[in-house]
Amino acid sequence: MIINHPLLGPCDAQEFVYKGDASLIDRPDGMADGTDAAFYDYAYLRDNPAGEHRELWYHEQGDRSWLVVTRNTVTHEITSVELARDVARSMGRSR
Amino acid sequence: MHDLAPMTPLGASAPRRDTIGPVTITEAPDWALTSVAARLGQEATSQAALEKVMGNPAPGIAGHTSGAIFSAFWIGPHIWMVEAPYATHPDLAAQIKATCADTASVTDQTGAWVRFDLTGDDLPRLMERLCNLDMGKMQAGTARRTVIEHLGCYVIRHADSITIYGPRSSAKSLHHALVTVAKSVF
Amino acid sequence: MRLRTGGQIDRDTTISFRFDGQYYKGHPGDTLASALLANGVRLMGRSFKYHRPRGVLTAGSDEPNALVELRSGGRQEPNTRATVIELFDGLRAEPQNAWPSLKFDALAINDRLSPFLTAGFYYKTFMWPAAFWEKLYEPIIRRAAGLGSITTKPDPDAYDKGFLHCDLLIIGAGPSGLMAALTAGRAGARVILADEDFRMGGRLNAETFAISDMAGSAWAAQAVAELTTLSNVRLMPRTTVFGAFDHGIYGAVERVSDHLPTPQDGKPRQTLWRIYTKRTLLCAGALERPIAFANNDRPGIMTASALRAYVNRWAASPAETVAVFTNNDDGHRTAADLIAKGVKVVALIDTRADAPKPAGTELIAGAQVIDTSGRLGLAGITVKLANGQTRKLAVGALGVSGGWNPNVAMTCHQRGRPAWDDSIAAFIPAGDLPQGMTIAGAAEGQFSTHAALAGGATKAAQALNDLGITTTKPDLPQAEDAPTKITPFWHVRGDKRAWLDFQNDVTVKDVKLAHQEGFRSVEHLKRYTTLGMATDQGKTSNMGGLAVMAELTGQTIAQTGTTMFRPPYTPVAMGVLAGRSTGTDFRPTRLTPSHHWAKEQGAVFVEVGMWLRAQWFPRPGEKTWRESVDREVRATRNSVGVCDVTTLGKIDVQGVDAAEFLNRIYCNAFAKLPVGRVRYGLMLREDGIAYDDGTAARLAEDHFVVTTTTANAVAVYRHMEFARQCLWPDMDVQLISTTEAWAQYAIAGPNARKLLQKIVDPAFDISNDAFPFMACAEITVCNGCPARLFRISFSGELAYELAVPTRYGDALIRRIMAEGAEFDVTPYGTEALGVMRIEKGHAAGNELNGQTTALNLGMGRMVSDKKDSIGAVLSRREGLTMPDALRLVGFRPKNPQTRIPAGAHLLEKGAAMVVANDLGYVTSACYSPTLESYIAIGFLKNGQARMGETLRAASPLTGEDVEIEIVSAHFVDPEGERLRA
Amino acid sequence: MRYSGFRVLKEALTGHKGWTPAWRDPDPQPHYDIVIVGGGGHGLATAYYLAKEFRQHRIAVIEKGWIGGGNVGRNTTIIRSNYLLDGNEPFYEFSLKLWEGLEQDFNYNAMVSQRGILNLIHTDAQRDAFIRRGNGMILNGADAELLSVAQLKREYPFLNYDNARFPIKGGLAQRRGGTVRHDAVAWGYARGADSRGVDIIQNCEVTGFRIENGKCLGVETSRGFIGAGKVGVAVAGSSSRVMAKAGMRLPIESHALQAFVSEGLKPVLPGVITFGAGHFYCSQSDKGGLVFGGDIDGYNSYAQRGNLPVIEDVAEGGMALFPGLGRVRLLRIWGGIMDMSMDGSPIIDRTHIDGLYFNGGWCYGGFKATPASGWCFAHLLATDTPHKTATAYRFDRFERGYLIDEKGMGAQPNLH
Repeated sequence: MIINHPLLGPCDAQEFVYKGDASLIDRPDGMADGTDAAFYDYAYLRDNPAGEHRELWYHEQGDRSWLVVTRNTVTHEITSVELARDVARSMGRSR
Repeated sequence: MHDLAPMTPLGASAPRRDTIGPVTITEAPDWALTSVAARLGQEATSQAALEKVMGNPAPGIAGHTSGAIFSAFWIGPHIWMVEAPYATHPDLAAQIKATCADTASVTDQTGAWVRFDLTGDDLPRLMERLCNLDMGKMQAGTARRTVIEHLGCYVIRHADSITIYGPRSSAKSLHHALVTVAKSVF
Repeated sequence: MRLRTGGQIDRDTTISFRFDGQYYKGHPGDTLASALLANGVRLMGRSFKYHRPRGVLTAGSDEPNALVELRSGGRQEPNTRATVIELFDGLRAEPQNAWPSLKFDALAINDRLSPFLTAGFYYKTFMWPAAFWEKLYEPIIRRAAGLGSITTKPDPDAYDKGFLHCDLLIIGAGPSGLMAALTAGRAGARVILADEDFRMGGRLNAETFAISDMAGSAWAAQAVAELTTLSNVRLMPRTTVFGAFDHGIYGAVERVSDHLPTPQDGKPRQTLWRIYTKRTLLCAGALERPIAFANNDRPGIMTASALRAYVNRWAASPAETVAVFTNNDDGHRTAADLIAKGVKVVALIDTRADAPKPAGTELIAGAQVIDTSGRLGLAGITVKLANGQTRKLAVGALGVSGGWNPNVAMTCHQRGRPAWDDSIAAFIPAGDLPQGMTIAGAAEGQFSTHAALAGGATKAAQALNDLGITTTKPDLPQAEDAPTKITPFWHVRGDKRAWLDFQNDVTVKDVKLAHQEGFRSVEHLKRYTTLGMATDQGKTSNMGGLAVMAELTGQTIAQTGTTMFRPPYTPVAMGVLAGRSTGTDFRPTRLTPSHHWAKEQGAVFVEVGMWLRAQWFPRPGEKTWRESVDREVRATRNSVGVCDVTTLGKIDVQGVDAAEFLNRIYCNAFAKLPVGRVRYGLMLREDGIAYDDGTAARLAEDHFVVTTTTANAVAVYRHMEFARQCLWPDMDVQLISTTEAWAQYAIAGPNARKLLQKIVDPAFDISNDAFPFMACAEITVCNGCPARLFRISFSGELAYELAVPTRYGDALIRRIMAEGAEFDVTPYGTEALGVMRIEKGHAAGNELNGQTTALNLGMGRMVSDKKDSIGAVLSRREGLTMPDALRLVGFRPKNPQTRIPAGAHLLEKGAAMVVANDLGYVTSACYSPTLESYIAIGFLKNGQARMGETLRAASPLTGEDVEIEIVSAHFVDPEGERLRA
Repeated sequence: MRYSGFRVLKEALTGHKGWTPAWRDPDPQPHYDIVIVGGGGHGLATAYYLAKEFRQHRIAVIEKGWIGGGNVGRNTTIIRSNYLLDGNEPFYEFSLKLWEGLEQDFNYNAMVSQRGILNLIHTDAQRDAFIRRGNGMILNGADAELLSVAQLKREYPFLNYDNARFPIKGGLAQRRGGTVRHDAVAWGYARGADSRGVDIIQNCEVTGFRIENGKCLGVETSRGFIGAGKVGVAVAGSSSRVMAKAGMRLPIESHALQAFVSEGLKPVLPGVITFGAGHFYCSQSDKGGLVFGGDIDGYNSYAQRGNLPVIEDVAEGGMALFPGLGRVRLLRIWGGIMDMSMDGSPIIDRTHIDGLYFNGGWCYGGFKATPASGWCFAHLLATDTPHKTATAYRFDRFERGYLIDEKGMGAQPNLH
């Protein structure tokens, strides 16, 4: 596969390491009350859609950016690629 | 000056040089390397500081810029790798840290890499068997990291030569691959 | 026989080759098949199941019958198609799947037994007695099955691998492919033109009709000549594009040296190319299909186009008198070409009553071939005339044309399914094509030469237009534009066996039986009868099988469907897929800075991940590894030892938030670690399981150096980058690996400080007060060499880790050895390292196995609940915090000289060997020269409460069962006085 | 109709007129006691054991395509019970025992061939781990044997002992492991179930579940509503998609695993061999083809195909282990969809919806599990209690922390 890196352009997916659903960005607050259920959901449950899937890829053999790739799991067509850091910020994650 | 004798990545006192067909592969241990990563919110200032040291612009994305003494290439968002002759700049990191101060995180990378300089004709024919970079499209002044023989390497395209940086501990494996491929092509 | 004139062979040069023990002569330009036919050899193989005699069916890579073992020894290549083997001088090929000989094959008895060996017969029998399957039936079946054989000797040839990029990849160099390449090449686009044949031109080399005013083959040569002059066009003959993968990536194999006796020195046998292309034009042509009729499998019976190709391209005819059996006009072309070449065509049998009248031979219209004769080769055929009478004809060869199938295989590699086209009675490419692929010429069902040329030009122009490259329309040369005239006809009805899959011996009867038993879907048909599972991947057989099944179910062929075409297009050698990554080059090797020195010392090395590390350093007179390791341990504990620990991962962590970042990465607290100090850290995975451990040294307020285990260095760095970029994107933290930048040595033992004081520059005070346990500093050694010193201990001794820039690592170890001579400093390897860490009860890979928690490891209290760190929450789950959870403890054998096997399970004395009694297991074990006893550590249920108890460490697998006492895992210096000394 | 050598003989002499369809092609009834969704190996086995062992009646298996078209028809046919953890080992050993009597049990020759399976050892740490595993197998009543390099050289002389990047240091063998003719398993169970009255309904896709106040009343299908007392779902490769119709999210990701077969060869491999320092395992089919596989492609996928990097990686492993493979040609590559669970182990359990049961998350271990999976799922459906060898395969083990993580890779499916 070819992943169109937002900074570097098309790169062979072989340079990347796959992690999984982009929802892994949305880590619950470990100090919140009753956070156990949230962590179970976060760590273990997946939509696993047949179709469009937002997922995390790490450019390990490249510039070491984590990317959020929107890819169809049936056709493997990739429709958008973003820097995960920007996505995380847009989801309100900070420090 | 201390009295420890350096060893080249290929394990000798002198660098290795191989000529196969039109191509010469030269081990180049005489470079100091330092990574410069901008601190959060300091991207502009750290780049300015770096350019002050280098005396020429810092490279843009996937770029390599070279000056009289210093040159540098892009290795990630707001991260650069600076090169300078080791003989004159054994303390490159300290020198750059002095200028960048708290605007950047500076890390000595000199020992982490083995550098091979490739010169001669038909270099693309050699490279096309080593990595998936499109050498036909790759302009001089481009630096890309990619996989060569299962190793993460930087490939830098100069006007009439190519530089490959690979992990120092795998210098022997990388060199073996370069020579094997050269013999297979030429 | 070889025709007196013609053919694209070099008659001036004669080369000699051997097949089945006989020597023959041929010419450059021949294939093994054409040369054998020219020498009057029709019998070339045996079929899979019935061991029926087999000759060539085709003239290309779709050949199912003429398979041979090429070359010998490590180069022996089974199942090699004689139709694509380029003849070279001294070629040796042997028949396969025949014993004792090709002419007399004992297993031909299966042919007599065929009534019993119908499709799927083996599912219905061989069940009793149960034990007989492995013992008796299966070995017999296995010996009979299989095709060719390998010697299992290592393949002596080299293989290579590479990557190519282009705007337009053209697959197939027939008329459409060449025309497309000319169009795109002239426009300056980056073009790759690949063809599996050694001579570009495709069918043009096998046909006689003209293009403009020259022979088709001549036009092809001219086109190739022009393309050769274009620097932007890469011509790749002998190159098979075998697979279409995601996003415009294609796999191709170039046969660099297969046409030579052996590869030239340093050159590969084959090269695997990964082709990255923006657009692809499939010009793979079409494949002629046979018709099924009784005994249609005898040597000498082949597709009409193959017969034509042998005569036109190779001037070779399988016999002097031949006949042609067709259901379409193209069969007539074969007859005409053969007649023109002086081959006697006794008759042209056409299933169509209204067939056109041929010149120079008798037309038998509305007729069918209903049977054939001849033991090892065709002798005659029986024809059923339109009026129902039969007629026998004596012929040595029969060309059969059931029509042409567009070569759609590559269009289906990404779930594309072809569509049925009645006008040519064949499947043509349809939707779900691989990204960027279009099709031209016969591959899309345009069978005339004119259409092929026009299609190639137009489709190439369209493809480039998408890319913004403008092309100029070429003037198309004149070429035949005959329409396709065909009346579908699949098989001749009858009681005798009519072959559909020639290699696997699947007949019309088998398809009928499958239907009768309910195996009617295409997938069931294929799997039940093995139809289309031969080495031709069904190219010659699937269509016929489908048609028969459609007939039986009363459905149309379109409704019946088609099986999935999967990569590779033609079979690909394992060697070329592996490329250069074989033998010791399977993966790169990482060498430590002291490697060359250690080698001089005669060290024994061991693979640790990608690294090679010194395992121990034998000394003269030491007979076993244990002697060496015990000495290294004693020397270290009694004086001082040195070990290369460079392989531990090192990550440079800098930034204003570096401390807080580590505070969240590690389960234990880091925020308040003072500058100049080191702390042990335990990382958990988010699921609460222990992930990795190491140390973090604070060199400055905003600067840490983190160490990881050797095994997890890469994964931990990835994990930290994830946390930095995805979880806390606004933390000011920068990470970079420095694993290779520093050569690092552990110097351990009572005399470690004394030794170091001779190396560390005097400016730095490393006395116990100035530089206590868990101190760290940036210093200089050997008169000014920059270095880092960490007072940490894996061995439990007074110990330091000293790091210098990697290039000085070799010099430093030599200096340490020289300066340490007075203390008899001893280098130790990974074995002694392991012994000392077990003696000290430190967890390592065997304990951090991804299944254990901080609690299991006896570090439960380290998991802080005062902060949010990765893994903390899920580590508190019920199942991970049970009171009787496994705990890390130590074991001592009742008899100190009895080995405790690592991997043994723990049971009560006298308890039965059943899982219900399983109390835990031994993770790491060794002989402790310090305690002069075997010792071990491992996990025991509720272990902390069972100190002093006696249990069994049982290892039935290794035949060991040892009585052990449960003790603390800290065998040596539990209070840690030594390391603080 | 009973299959036997005699029957084959008789039919051969009478022109094979007597063979009847291996299973009927019935129309769906409006209501069944038990409906199994999924006509793959596990679904068909479940129906077979429900009818044969648990004396259940009015059972249907509904399949959206043709039976046996999923993973049971696209795997590398290996059977073994060489598992490490107590949550798994008893179950897989139960499965292996069922394999051993399967053909006589369902009167179909599935060519169960116990030619042995070998896992190679390349490091000392690997040896320690394999010894722990082998002992665990023996504690669970399975067979295990530690082989020295000398023994290996006798039994597998063609392996790379002299020129290896990661030298072979031994092996853990299970002699009772082996291979089975995969398609025949589906057909044998289908035939056996059909002959006991189970309706096998092909080309019938489940479009939804009819759930009223917490109880599942049946399934909506492309051929209309089918009522059911109990619904058991066994749809490897589609688990998340199907259960989503019941409003459930699963601890599962779907990944593509490629498998490979070579051209036919005369016998070379004695059994199943698994490389311990790379991704490659291999066996030889009765037909002569080398059947091999490696790692999953590693990204979520429902496409039954993979990409070049994994193909090359598997070939590299093959050549590193067996340098004589160089000229053996790869004939066919295909891909199957693995429902990879979050700890690498399966789920056989009730759902929170009354009358709806689930069997899935088999990762790439599904084929060898077929008989026990069918038996245990049948046990659960018939008795509403888990079979004693499958008590650990619960939905709530993730939430409560009772993980069965053979590889110790954590909640990252593509690493299991």
